[in-house]
Amino acid sequence: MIVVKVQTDDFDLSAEIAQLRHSNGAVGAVVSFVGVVRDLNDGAAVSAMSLEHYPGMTEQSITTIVEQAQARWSIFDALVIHRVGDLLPLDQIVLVAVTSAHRGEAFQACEFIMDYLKTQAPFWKKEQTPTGARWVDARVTDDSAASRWTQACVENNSTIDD
Amino acid sequence: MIVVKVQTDDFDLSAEIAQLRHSNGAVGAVVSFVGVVRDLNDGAAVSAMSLEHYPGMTEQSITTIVEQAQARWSIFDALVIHRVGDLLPLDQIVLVAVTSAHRGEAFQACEFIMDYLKTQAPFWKKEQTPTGARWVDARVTDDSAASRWTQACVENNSTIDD
Amino acid sequence: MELKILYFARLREALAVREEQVEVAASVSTIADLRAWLSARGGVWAHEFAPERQLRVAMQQQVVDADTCLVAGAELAFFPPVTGG
Amino acid sequence: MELKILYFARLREALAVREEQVEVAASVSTIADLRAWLSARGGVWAHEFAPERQLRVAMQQQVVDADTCLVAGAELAFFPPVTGG
Repeated sequence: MIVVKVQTDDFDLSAEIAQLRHSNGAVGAVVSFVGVVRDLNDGAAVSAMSLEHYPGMTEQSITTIVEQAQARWSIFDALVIHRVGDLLPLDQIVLVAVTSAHRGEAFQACEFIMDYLKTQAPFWKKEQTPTGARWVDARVTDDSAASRWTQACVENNSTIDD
Repeated sequence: MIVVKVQTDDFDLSAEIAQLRHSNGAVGAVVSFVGVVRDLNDGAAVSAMSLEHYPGMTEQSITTIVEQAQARWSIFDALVIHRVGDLLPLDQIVLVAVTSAHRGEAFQACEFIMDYLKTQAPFWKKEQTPTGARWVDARVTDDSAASRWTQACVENNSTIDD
Repeated sequence: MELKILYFARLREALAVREEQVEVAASVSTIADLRAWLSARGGVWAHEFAPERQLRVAMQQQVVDADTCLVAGAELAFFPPVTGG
Repeated sequence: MELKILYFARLREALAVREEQVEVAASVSTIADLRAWLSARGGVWAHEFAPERQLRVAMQQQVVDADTCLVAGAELAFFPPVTGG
């Protein structure tokens, strides 16, 4: 089972993990990641944060990546909760939880999903700092974005009927 | 900070993780592993389980491995709770939670600590199955245990004053 | 060809546009063409869509490359590199 | 040399001993020697400490190898491969 939620409300880790544990007696391992608002980022104190996303694409793209994880590793269920809206330092931002019979698969799938969330899922953070609000910069290493705009036209597989 | 607890009582994941999150505003990532009693193991239905350990050695050996994880990765705090005594299917057995600024370090340290717990920490599981009670077999792949008993004497570093 | 375009985060703020419906000529056939077309509006548009600016583009809610062909009626979205998680 | 020996899990049950104090001769100087000494008790001891049985040993609560020298007064522990986590 795949559950993806984008919500402003906080989540309760115990309740979410208990539900995953109780859904399947074969679950031996639950690996979870919780992302947290830090009070300091790139050298500036952060007093608040707001998160924006692309409704529709977010849920669809996360579901797709979780399906990829399920095809790649022997995992049972995956739960992704990503908060949007206004958050404060120490608040929970995101939960990714994966269940499996044995731990290795769940560890790998959970980290795989998080890597996707960090680099591909359409969320954007804006921080409040003493010098004003600022959009958080992506940790991009030498992205060749500019060069990608200079190539020839290739037929795309997707259509508007997808 | 390192916290290691061996206890019969269950634990509350939300409360434990909240404490880790709130202890340090620099925490951006919390990776946690929860081990769960499965209702089926090695082909037999499991109706109950009991866990035995080696008091003293357990806590000391887990603390040592967490210190190794702290030396190896940039992590903040680590919490290990391992239950002993009688457990039922779907019950939580163990929690390993690690905090860090960024996710990669916490994922690696958490899995490292779990690998140690599984292969080195002195815990033993006994299962109740329809055909009676049985000690769980370790997943040992071609352990060369027998051959290790045939070597010459080497002075050990530890003394009884350790 | 008619297209719906969404803008997010820093880009939405800089352009002061969240969403628009546009009609482009047949010569605008790829994502790169559309980017150039938007940049040609000048001012803040020229700045934000300059080739050196890192932007991601989605068509029908899937990330696409610069050389992807535009599909009539599609929902396009331009946004900065993502920072979730 | 006097030693305290603990047994855990399947081994504790098979031997029906949880803990004992033993006095071994000077010729018993390594972990391997102690294992052979215990095996020489015969019966279930010979069975459980047979060379092909997988056992772990700790001295002063640290896992040690067969060739480790025994330390007088130490706490030894014999146990099957661990199955926690």
